[in-house]
This record gives sequence, structure tokens and C-alpha cells, in this order.
Amino acid sequence: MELFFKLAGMALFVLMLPIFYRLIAGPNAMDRILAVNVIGTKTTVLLVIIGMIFARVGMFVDFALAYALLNFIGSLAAARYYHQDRLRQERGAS
Amino acid sequence: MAPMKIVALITVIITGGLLLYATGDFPAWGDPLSPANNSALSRHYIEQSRVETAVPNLVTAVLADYRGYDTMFETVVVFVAGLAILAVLGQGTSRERAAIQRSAERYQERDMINIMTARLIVPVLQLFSLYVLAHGHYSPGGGFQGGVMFGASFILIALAGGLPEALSRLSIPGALLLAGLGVLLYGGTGLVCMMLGQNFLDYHILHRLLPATDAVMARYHAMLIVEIGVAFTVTAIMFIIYAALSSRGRMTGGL
Amino acid sequence: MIILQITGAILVILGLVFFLGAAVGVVRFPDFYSRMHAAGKGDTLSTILMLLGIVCFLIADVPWAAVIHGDFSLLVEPILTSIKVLMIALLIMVTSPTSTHALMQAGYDSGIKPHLSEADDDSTPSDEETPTP
Amino acid sequence: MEFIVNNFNYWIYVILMMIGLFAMIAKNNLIKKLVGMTIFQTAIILFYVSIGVKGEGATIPILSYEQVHGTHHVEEADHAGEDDSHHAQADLPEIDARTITNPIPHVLMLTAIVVGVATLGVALAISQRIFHFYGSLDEDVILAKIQKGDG
Repeated sequence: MELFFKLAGMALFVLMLPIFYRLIAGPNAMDRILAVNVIGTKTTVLLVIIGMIFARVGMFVDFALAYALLNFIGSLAAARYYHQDRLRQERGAS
Repeated sequence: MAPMKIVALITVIITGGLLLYATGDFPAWGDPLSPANNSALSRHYIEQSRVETAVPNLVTAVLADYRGYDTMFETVVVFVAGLAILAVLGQGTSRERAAIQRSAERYQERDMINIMTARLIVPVLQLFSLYVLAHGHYSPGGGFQGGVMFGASFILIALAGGLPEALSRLSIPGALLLAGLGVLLYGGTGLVCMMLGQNFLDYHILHRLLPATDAVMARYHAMLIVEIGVAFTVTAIMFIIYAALSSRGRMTGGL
Repeated sequence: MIILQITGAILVILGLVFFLGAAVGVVRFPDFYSRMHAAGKGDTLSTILMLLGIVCFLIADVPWAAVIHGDFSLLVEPILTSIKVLMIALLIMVTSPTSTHALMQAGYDSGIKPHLSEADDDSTPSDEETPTP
Repeated sequence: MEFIVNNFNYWIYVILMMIGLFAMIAKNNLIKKLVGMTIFQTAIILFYVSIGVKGEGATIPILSYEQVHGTHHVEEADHAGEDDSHHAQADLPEIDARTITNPIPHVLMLTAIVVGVATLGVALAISQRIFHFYGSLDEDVILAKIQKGDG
């Protein structure tokens, strides 16, 4: 079973690489924020899987919960910033 | 290429080369007998802290008890950083603030979905942060983590409902009071130890005051008090940092 | 208990498959909105599936033989952990669509143009509201 | 080649640190300098935490219930008679220090992260103030304005 979770964790990590490509190559900032958001959500799962590998899920699940909540706040903050950014530019222009 | 970049590149290559050369003398990855891992101090913490403090989480035990001075002054640093941010950014004149308020009211159409999700998440987040704080003796957690998450719940309110909404729950003077209270709680615990005739922050004497059975449990409970103090300060300062930076110190508008 | 483990393994692998779809979508789709679509849906579903699979494994790991003999204290920690993992799944179910929505709104408001194949040259989306001054 | 493979973790930290240092020196924008500073800090945090790692068999520095309170389960009933002669702590199982990750680097970095956040906040506040004052975050523009003497 540990082998299964090691393989699953590795597969998850490998599948994050295309999203990492989007993070580097994304044409604009919003694409990058999108990629960060997806990687953050997947990191939650990865943390629980790491907990399964070490057989200390009870500890790692706390990190995962905190990470999920803070990741949400982070992407919401980024979204609000870009939302405001355009309004700010309009205000400056008008 | 700008000249500054060439200078930077040369500096970076020389420094990096020296550092890489030095890594040859470093212990191998995961060596349990490396000097840092095999020191008497580290082994004492791992083997004796369960007897001396009854706290399973070694990080909490070392953070709040053995390295209490360090953590106390880290808390003070966080407190001073919050004060410095407020001092640097200032509060803005009232006329400026009113103008910002008007434009903020006009431009900030609040999103219903964000507000509803925030209403759903904020209680969970606050409850979880209290769990992280209180359960820090047994699982990863403690004052810093719980405080950051509690502060994040106020940041979430500010993101979804606007900064005035969050400031009506935790005003800036209130946050400063909370931060000061946290430092006072930490320092006061140490002072009480001193008044009882022990060294500063030597908790085991507190068994005379606390409803604890013996000196070991006194250290256990005093650690919780100290962590609560840290959490107060970190909560308040996280919110102050967000509030001041997101509104350029005017405390209106915001993200 | 082998059935629970097999279910868990299938759920985790299914989650990985959905995440593969999301990853391909994020890389290959032409514009921000369709990428967001792939990421938002595939990411949420795959996360929930994988967490459910992990819950299956956790419940299968409980020493049921001892529990049936009356040692219920062994049941506390796995159940607590399972509830926490389910809690993460629930939170992801709520927060991930919200952040997708907020990012989409922010992308629209910061003026990202959608990729319209027949109307590539008139690049402004027709229904963009004029900002009120 | 063996030199690289044996020390690849240090290579990662050094490369990250040098990326941060390069950004701190070469970039003109103050915010980008701060980003470089944060990368530098992250490299140091990773380095410290990796020092505490103890190979394959070691777990996180949180003791299990049995390691703190002794074994209370099935074994206690078997050895109840002979436990009486021992001290109360005698039934605590031995902890091999090699199976627990070193907690000291974790503690140091826990406080370092929080202080890093606080100092980053102060730095951002100061750069916001600079932007408000000079209308730009570009170092050259700010220096030119300072030399011209208008503020």
C-alpha cells in the first residue's frame, strides 16, 4: 500500500508539471494565478498522500486543511487585486 | 546588458561558486550522526522533553519552553513590525479618506458569491485556528500558526465584504490593544515566574498558582498560556499588515 | 477490507485521470476562459475523488478484528482523521468553485479577451459592459 | 559528477539563494528586489529544515501517545505485577534519537518565517510610501529625483 501511495504521489507530482509549464509560460498574470491555484489545490492532496506514506495521516491532515483554507484566501486576494486593478486604472484615466 | 546586471552576475557566480565549493564539507543528506543532529542539546530535547514537560510535540516544547526568550522577542518583533507599518503608512487626512470612501463605494460592487462563501468559511476557519492553537501540544500547531489562521479569517472578511466590514469587527485600535495584550501575556507569565523566585520564564514554579498537580504539568499549562499570547499578537498584526497595505494606510477601500 | 482498498485505489486512480484531463486542458486550451474551465472543473472533481479514495484506505486500515472484540478506542483516531479528510473535501467543494468564479470575474474585468474563432479580428467581446465613470 | 549527486540538496539551495541574490542586486524595481529577498529567505529556510532530516527511518518530531504516556494497552495487564517495583517513568519506551527528526531547525525556522513575514510587511509599507512620494518604484527614477532635489 505504501508503494501505491508513493506511485500516486509521484504521478500527482508529474501531472503538476504541465501546470507548472502554464505558470512559467502563461501569457498574462491571470493564467499564472490560475496555475498557482490549481497547484495549491493539488498540494492539499499531496500532503495527505505524504501523510499516508509516513503513516502519520492524523498529523499531516492538519497541514492539508490549513493549506486548503489559506490557498483559497490567497487566490481570492489575487483575484480581488486584479479586479481592483482595472478599476484603479479607469479611475486614473478618467 | 546593463552594467548592474554584469556586476550582479559576477557577484552571484563568485558567491555561488564559493558556496558550492563549501558544500563538500557538509554532512550528507539525512545523516543522523551529523553535528547538528547528534548534538547533546538535540538529543536532550528528543529524549527528555517528554519527561520534563509532558508535551508530545517537541517543536512546541522547544519553542515555548526551552527557547522561551527567543519566542518572546520574536513576538515583540512582530508587534513592533505592526507598529512600524502603521507609523510608515500613516492614517491619511480625513478629507483624503472621505474622497477614497466615496470612490470606493462607487467602484466596489461586492460579489454575492464571495460574500456567501466567506460566511460559510469564516466560522470554520476561526474554529479550526482555535483548534490549531489549543491542540498545538499534540499535533502540528501552536501560537504562530493559529494566530496566522485567525488573522486570515479577518482578511477573508475584508476580501469578500470590503475592508470597512472587517474593520467593524476588529478595528485598528482594537487590534493594537490585542497585540499589546499578547506581548503582555507572554512577558507577564515570565514576570510571575520571577516574582515567585525563579528565573524569568522558568515555568515550573507556576505550580503554586496554576491548578496543576506538579511542576511538569505547570510547564505544560504555562506553555499554553504563552502560546495564546503569541496567537493574540500574530492575529492582530497579520490583520494590521493586510489592512494597512491593501488600503495604502487609509483604512478605507482596500482590495 | 480488501474491497474497500480496491475501491480506494480505483477512486485515487480515477482522480489522477481527471487531473490528467485538467492538466491537458490547462496546457492546450487557447484562451484564459477555457483554461479556467478545465482547471476549475477537473481540479475540483479530481481532488474530491482522491480524498474519498484516501478515506477508503483509512477506514480499511482500522484493525477491525480488535474493534469487534470490544476495543473501541482504536476506532477514535482513524474516524477523526477520516472526518478531517472529508472536511477537506467539503471545503475544496465550496472554495474551489468560488475561487474559480473570482478569478474568472477578475480576468474579465482586467480585460482579457476570449478567443473567438470566427470573430478573431474584432477582438472585443460584444457584450462587454461600458464602465460607468 | 559524484560531487554533484551527493550534495544535490545543497546545490538546490545554493541555486535558489543565488537567484534571490541576483534579483536583489540586478533588478531596478524595488518590489522585485523584495521578491528576490523572499526567495533568498526561502532558500535558507529549506536549508535549515533539511539539516534536521535523519534518513529513511525518522519521522516528524511529534511523539506518539505510547512514547509519552507509556504503554497502556494490552501489555499493561500482562506486566502489572512487575511494574510496581519500578519508578513511574520506567515503563516509558526508549526513544532512539535517530528515529525522530531534529526539532531545533524547525523551531528556528518557525520563528524565522513569522519574522520574515513581519519584516516583509514593513518593507512593502516603506516601498508603498516611496511610490506615493516619488511616483515610481524604479530605482533609477527615484535616484534621479533625489539628485534633482525635488521630493
